[in-house]
Amino acid sequence: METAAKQADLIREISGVNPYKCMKCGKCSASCPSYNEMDIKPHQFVSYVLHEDIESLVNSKSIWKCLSCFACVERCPRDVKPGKLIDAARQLVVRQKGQDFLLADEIPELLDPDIPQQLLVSAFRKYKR
Amino acid sequence: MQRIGVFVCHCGSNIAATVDVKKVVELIKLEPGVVHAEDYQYMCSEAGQEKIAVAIREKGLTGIVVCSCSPRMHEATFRKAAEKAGINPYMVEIANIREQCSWIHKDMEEATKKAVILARAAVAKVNLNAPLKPGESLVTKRALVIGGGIAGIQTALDIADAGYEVDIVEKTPSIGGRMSQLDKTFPTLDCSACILTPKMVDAAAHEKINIYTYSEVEKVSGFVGDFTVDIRKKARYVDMDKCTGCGVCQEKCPSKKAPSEFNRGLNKRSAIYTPFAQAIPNVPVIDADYCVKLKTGKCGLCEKVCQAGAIDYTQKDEIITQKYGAIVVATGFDVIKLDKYDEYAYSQSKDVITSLELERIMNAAGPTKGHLERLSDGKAPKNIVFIQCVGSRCSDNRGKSYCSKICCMYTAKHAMLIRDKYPDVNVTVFYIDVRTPGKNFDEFYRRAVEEYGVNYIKGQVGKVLPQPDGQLLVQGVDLIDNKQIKMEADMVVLAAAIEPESSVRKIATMLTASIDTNNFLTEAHPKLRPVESPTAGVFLSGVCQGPKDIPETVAQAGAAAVKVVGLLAKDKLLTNPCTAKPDELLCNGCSTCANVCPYGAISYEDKLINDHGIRETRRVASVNSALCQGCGACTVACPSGCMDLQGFSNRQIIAEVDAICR
Amino acid sequence: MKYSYYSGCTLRTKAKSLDVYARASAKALGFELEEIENWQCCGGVYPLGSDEIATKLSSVRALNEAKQKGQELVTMCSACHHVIKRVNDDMKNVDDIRTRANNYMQLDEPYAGETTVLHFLEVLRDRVGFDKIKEKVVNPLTGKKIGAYYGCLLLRPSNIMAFDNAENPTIMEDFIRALGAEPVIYPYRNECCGGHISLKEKERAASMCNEIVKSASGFGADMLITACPLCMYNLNKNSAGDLPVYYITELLAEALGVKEEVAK
Amino acid sequence: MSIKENEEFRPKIVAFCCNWCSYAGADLAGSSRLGYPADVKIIRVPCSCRVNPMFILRAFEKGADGVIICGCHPGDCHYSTGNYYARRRMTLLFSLLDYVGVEKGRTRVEWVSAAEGVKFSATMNEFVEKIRSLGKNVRLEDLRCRN
Repeated sequence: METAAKQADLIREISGVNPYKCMKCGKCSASCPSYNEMDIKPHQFVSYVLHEDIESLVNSKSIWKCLSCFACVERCPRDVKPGKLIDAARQLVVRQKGQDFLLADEIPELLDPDIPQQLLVSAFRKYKR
Repeated sequence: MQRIGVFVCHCGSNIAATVDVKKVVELIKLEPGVVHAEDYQYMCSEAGQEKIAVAIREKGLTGIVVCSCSPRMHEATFRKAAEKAGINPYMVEIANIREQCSWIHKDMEEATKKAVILARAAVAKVNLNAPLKPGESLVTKRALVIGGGIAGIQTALDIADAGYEVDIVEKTPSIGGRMSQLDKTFPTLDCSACILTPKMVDAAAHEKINIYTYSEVEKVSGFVGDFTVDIRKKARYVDMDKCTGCGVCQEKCPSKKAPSEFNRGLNKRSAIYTPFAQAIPNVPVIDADYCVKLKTGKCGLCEKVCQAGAIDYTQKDEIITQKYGAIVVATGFDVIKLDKYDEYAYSQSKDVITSLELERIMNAAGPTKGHLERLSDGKAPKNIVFIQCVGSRCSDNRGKSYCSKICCMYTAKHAMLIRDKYPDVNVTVFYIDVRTPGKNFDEFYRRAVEEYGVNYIKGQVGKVLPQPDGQLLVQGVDLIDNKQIKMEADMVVLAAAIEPESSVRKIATMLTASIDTNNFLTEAHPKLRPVESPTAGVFLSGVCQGPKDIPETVAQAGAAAVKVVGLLAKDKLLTNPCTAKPDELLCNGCSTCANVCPYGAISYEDKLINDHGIRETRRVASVNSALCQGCGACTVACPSGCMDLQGFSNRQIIAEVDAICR
Repeated sequence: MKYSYYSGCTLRTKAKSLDVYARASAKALGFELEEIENWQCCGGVYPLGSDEIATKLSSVRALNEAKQKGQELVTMCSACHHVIKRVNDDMKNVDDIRTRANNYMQLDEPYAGETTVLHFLEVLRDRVGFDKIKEKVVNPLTGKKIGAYYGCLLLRPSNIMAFDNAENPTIMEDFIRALGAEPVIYPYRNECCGGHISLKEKERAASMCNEIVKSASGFGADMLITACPLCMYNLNKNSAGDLPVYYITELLAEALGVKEEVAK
Repeated sequence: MSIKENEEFRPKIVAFCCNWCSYAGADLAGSSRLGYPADVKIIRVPCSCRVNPMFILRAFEKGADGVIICGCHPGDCHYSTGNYYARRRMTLLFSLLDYVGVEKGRTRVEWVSAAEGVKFSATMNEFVEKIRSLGKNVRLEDLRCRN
């Protein structure tokens, strides 16, 4: 495991987000449809990155709960766009072997005959490497 | 050869901490023409200036270079000091080693090297300086105030009380401005009209004040002390001298579909109208876009009912040309358009309103006669949500980067007034920060919380979702409880950002006054000259310079007035001697320079020229130094290179270039 | 008028009707959708990471092929549109991504975002014109009250998608009006249907879809339309099923009188 | 030129700033402590239209590696139209300079208002970076001027 500072840098780099621009208004969390599912809330992602607590972020369930609906990206008044941070934290996880949120074994029972390919493709992208 | 003295300022540690001033002194002594160099803690202090005077006397200096802060700070100071000590003030040049050196560089060696180069450039320039003598121009003892809101009214009153003539130009039919639209004012809850109307009346009654309403500034020329301004007096279609202000025409007018500007479009007004009951002047105007008579030729009802015979459908716009010594911009503000904030459903629901609209709803003369009710169905609201910072403090491309300053306070005011008058209404305020720096401001806000039970929630609203039953579902966040909130409201009030009135850009361009990226007018110095524009003779009053509340606006209005009075009290002004000057021997009379001159300062005359013994009459350029502002456009345009700018001559600038590239 | 057309994986299988009605309607409106050869799946979600290049390449291939043909690239599925439009923006404006993607691709001439990406609805609005469509309607859907469901991907982020006002869009409503029906405006039309989470978290998708349907029917809609197969699936599978959901193209084909032809 | 030499290359850059907007913008950059390389030296002129093409040629002749002219934003000129003259003159001059081998990147016109300290500093950083990447200017320099 790299140092926390390095990981924070990596998240900033992957996401392209400058967390220093945040003014802590909370509009991201006010807009988030997955807010209640998340243990670390969208606005907290920004301050966790600032405080370089990446450990908590990669272990949070929030990274699997984000829908990538871009409501926080659209409405952020400071151009911080926390959704990109959440996705970057998820990337850090799926890029490590064996960290998939979706296991091949569990797929068959999740399927039904009407599932569009698009759903499977998207879910693979979001949950697996 | 000049005898130049160089004075290097430490500016306390501002310069000396990054620039090795002793080294600068030591190296600059080696420059040609430099006969004296020294450093001192504060060159601008009296002791510092005395050092310059002593050196001038003892070393017979003919030119001075001061290495210090920006010439925009202290050039005038050092010129005065030199003049007092007996040399021409234009023999002084400044090397800016603070703003453009010590403050932006960290490495001492590098900064010192640069400081020496800047000093050398200044020395090279002074070597070629020539004494200049400013001309004189007369001051027109009359001021123009653009904008008739509280800022403009106060400025005009203060100037007029000092005994000078003032004209107010206001583009709407009445003076009063935004303040006249407010119901109550913070932090004392005074009725806005009660404190504004007497001032409006004073202004109208003042023998030194002349008010042009329904008028706009169309053209400005000239310069400090001597501006010439064209004012367009728009056709009112009502004779101001005959009208008695009885109001019958407005009652009888059959066209009542125009949105009322005064009530922010929340209700309608007639085509012939005065914006509000206390309007000054109390003379209506006819809105040509809605008047049936002006559009179709039929109707004419107002003319028939007017007993004074004041209606005149044939009136035309009129241009008034007037001379002024000083101009004050007091154009004020408007709230931003909310089309980029549709997540708050402003355009989708009538019950989502701006604070200024709430101001009209709360006002007894407003569209609901002061009853707090929903605009959609007229029902009394039970739950009201206020959303702060709508479009303020946004660094995305949707809103404004600045804090609008007044919203925290007016929202506390609204919340308090509603809770006071309607104790069963729940009021919730979503805020990012509550900013209350001002006398009795924080106490005011705390009263809203502690005595009136207003529910302040730290957090923003993400979206307002109108429901089929007419309720508004407000989805926000409480950052203290760390909870997402969904609450129903009957009304949502948006604290929309304020921005400079849209016409200000046009006015600033006419005045050649600088304007920032947010369309606020720039002040000559952000701290020390906050009511003056960098353009001489142009002054700033009110929100056109930056967001302000009423007390601040009134204070600035007074300050601007003092500056105007200080200017008008002078009979004559010294003109800038850095004007263009042709070399008649080289001029071939081609007129190129006259064509590029924005001031019409260049004319041609037939003159007897002695060209190395050959005497002949030639057509040569002649610069009127009273008109020339010294931009230098002509100097570059001149094909024969005969035109030069005094104080910034070709040779001087080239000497600077050479010194920098050496 | 010919456009390059990127149908995407779902339109060849589960969402065939979205595709065939689009082609039939295009024909009736006088333009042709020419499917690009050898297209590859866009991946369904736009790879947000600034260092992800490989996952963006299938879009670049499609974009480059349209460029070669000198055609505008038309998409239909919201997800494909979102991915391809954003990758195109990256290729145009992000130096690093452009350079690295081109290093992979080894094209004769580097691709730098030259292609214009249009969603089918944008073709209808900006190229054909809703007025023209109105003229061509033979079976106006008079009396139908239709709620447009936009979802997320077409609208956000609006600075890149530039599709419509992300918070108060009008394109689908104008489309509905052009077909002779009455649009129903409801605030959940740009809320998320749950997207990919319906694979693992059915109940959440269900609660989100039910909110959408409840709001639309509360405002009087008797059907919903969408451009996205996944939204379609979620709204059908995971809501109480109070409102029928149609693809935009099916209604278009019906109004233009070409639906029967397709059925044959 | 080796990489090491390139790192040590400190260009000579002349910036002409109009008194009303850009010079004030530079002052604001200074009072806001927004740094830029010491390679930039500012010459104050009343207006960008005072900048004679001759001055720019002279700068290159004397060994400057880049020249930048800053004025008020279009429409905001203190003298109404000066910056328009500057823009037209410099467009012509820069293409001529490009033709004789002084790359376009070595010359620039930028509008900076009195309120844009941030922009002034950013512009200067960018410009210096550009000149550093271009290296020493070898065209037009009068070799007799070399020390």
